[in-house]
Amino acid sequence: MNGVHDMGGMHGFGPVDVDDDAAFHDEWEKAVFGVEKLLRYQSIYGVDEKRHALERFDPVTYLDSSYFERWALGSETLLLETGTITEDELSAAIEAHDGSGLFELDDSETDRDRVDELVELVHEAFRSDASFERDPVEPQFDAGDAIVVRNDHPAGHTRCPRYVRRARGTIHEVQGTHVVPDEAAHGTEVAEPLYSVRFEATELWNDDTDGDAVYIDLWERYLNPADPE
Amino acid sequence: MNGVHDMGGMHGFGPVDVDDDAAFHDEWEKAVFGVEKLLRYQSIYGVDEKRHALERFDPVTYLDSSYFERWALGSETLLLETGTITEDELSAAIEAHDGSGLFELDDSETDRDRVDELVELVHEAFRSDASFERDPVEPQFDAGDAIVVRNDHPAGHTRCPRYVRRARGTIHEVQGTHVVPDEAAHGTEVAEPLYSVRFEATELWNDDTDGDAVYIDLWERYLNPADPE
Amino acid sequence: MNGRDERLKHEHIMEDEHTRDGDEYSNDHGHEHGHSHVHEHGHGHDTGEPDELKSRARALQSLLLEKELISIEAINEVLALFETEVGPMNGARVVARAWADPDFKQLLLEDANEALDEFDFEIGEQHLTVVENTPKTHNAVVCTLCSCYPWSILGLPPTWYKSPQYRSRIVREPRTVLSEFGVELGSDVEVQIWDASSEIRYMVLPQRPPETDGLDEDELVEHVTRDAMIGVERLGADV
Amino acid sequence: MNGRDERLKHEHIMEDEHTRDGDEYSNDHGHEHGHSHVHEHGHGHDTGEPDELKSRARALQSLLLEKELISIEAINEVLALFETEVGPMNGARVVARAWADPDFKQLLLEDANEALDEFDFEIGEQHLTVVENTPKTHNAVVCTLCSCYPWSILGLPPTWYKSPQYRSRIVREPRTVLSEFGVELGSDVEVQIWDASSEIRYMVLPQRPPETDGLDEDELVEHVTRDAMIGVERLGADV
Repeated sequence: MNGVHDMGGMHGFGPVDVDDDAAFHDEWEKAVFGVEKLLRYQSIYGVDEKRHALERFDPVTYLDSSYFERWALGSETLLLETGTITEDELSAAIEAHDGSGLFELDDSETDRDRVDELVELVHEAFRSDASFERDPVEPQFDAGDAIVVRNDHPAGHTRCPRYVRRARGTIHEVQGTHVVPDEAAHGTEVAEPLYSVRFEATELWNDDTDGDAVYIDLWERYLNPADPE
Repeated sequence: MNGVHDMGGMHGFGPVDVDDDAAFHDEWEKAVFGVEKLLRYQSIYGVDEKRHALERFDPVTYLDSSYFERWALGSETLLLETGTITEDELSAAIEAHDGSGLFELDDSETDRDRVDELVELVHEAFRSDASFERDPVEPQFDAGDAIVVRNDHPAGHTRCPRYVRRARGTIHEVQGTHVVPDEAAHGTEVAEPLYSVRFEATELWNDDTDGDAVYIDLWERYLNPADPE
Repeated sequence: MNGRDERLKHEHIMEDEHTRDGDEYSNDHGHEHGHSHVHEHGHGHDTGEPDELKSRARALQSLLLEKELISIEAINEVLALFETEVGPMNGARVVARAWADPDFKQLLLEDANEALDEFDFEIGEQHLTVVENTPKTHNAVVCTLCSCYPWSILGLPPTWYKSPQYRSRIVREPRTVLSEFGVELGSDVEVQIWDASSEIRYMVLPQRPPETDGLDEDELVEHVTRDAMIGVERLGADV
Repeated sequence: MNGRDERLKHEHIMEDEHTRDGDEYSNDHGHEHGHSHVHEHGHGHDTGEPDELKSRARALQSLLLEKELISIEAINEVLALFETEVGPMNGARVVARAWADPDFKQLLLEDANEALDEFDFEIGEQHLTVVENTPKTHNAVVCTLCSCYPWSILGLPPTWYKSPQYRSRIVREPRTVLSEFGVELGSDVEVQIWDASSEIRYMVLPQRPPETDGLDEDELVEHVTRDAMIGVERLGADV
């Protein structure tokens, strides 16, 4: 989707706040982070579904919330949409909640086996490698090939940002065969060749740039040969 | 500039609120409208400067404000930037203001000649025709010519939206020689041929459209011949 | 980046809360997109909190009054002109004449400004282009970059015309947007959108409805709607 | 569309004000763009108002605890792992070895994941690509679409990395952004930006600073910074 999250090349956000350096600002952010990791290790939803949940926020909500606020809202959305929790349960919890932070809550009633299981999931996640490559599919392009990015504007999730659409680039490297986020975000797993593509900065921005090149990973479906026969 | 105001083709704003039909919702909006018109008839700032003032808002402010709220903020910005009012005067006024709306304020001390002058400006504005055409400059393109829109990303004001950049279109009509907003917004008057350009919807959005064609007015500097020699 | 707080940044005014005065709005419509978390804009919610932006604008107005840059009388003149002289009745008169008079229609489509000289509208005339709906063509007008509108002939734009929803979508998915207005177009009708990016303004000449046969210009005026001249309503669809 | 009010839309929770708890933030930095009206995000302003979003998230957490979908102990394990096992010290170790060992460096640039097998980092390994800075090339990493980051090797990203300011600008005006970080690059240095749009993560191999001649791997680690591995700091610039 063409959302406000797709902000490569936008003007108007001002200088980078280089001093805002910390990963967390407070306990609340740590709690959101920890909860999110735990839910993800339980595979309640995938990373692409999570990204798309954030993109679906109202544009003002997206831009006016912090990183961890978006995480919190996003996991709530997906927990509801996956039926993991219900609206009634959530409103009851909001009604009953006494304001305490996660780390102040009483965890003692949690079943010990379940705690062990959750802790083991954490360790298992840390032991395993990331797994997003799939059985190889013959790539249509080779390193050095000239491509042009398709000008698609899908309503759903995509990892092809607006700033590279219609642009001509060169395949820098064939990255193997990876799960396509455009479908994974909507519940379907399909794998396709993925490419690291180099774009000259002037191809992306004409003279309105002070850079030289941008490299980005693009799936085969985003690309056409630059000179189609 | 690539700002959030440039929203043609964006997803995520939801359905059109077709029932929100009124021009004004309250007296405050009418007051803002009236003040703005009066300031504009005094030529304190031009229409392009006004548009750009709004575009320069922080993206959240832009998206999270209503049309007349943007007008109010924009005229404040320009009155300050043009030195028509000072920060000190404005803060004193805010301090002293008793909360009353414009139409409740006491206007009796206003000099009669000045009132007549302002009223006459209103009538004069209504009698005169819009004037944005300038001495004709020989146009580079004719009706029927194939063009491709330049992929510029200026930091300043432009009336070439992102969704037509790099797109191929056809000159529908030569519109005469018009003041270029990209410069007028920054205080310089230059005139150039202006064209009504037709784009096929699929050229703009590939298959992600249910329309057929979009027509938009583009200045000559935005365009290149589609097949440059 | 961070923050849900909602304040205007200005060096000397730093109040910490303001939300819209709910009672000033007649409509209450959230913007739900089929999921729970949307940022609701504040129509019709009486929060009882002061609205900093509005009171700030009022204070500015008092300063402008003091400096004699505005006068209430002059503003009332402006508003009166927009109420009495300007409005969709002007456009409706133009459309009715075009329906009744083929020569006028031809001139209107070729050179709208010259055609409009026939009328005595007391308005600051804009450069106008009129585009014609036919059985095979439907036109609609937008301004994606701000909210330009043919006010000299249609008056002030409705709020939806100025909304991000309309501005963002009508150029990409016009049929879907039009269906939200109740207009369903066959696939044999070409949909053309006019994005008003210059100082030229666009107006749609709707089709003459079949039930208006034999009516004269004054009677025809009654059949013309503002929405049809923007292009979100289709008259004479069955012609 | 309309509205400056600031509420979350949810059918059953409708509190009318919330702004960030100011005291939870250490920095106070507005985002002025050289004009007066910017929407300030709420760092460091103690408004004393409740923060609906935060308390809402806390209530959700209590529900998840009740449902045994989370446990505090497990969360503490996660946080401990990210504090003890993950962080820029991992990346620094890799960079130091590459500086010290040309064969390792070659493998790292050709196949970073294979090169990383040499280490015993207890991390959920990501697919990593390492890009090398040279006297004529400077690399920097971003994720314009969200905030992807090579956390397995650098830990958690700094807030600025996740900001719209960095995400929007580094791909278009990297030299200007880098100068905000204090990095001034000559026109003879090519600036390459890596936008992490897939699950592959990018890390910069900085140049070895000239003053590190003769140091061994353990000593070299001390000269590697997180910012240099993101690419917003330039080591060995005079080499």
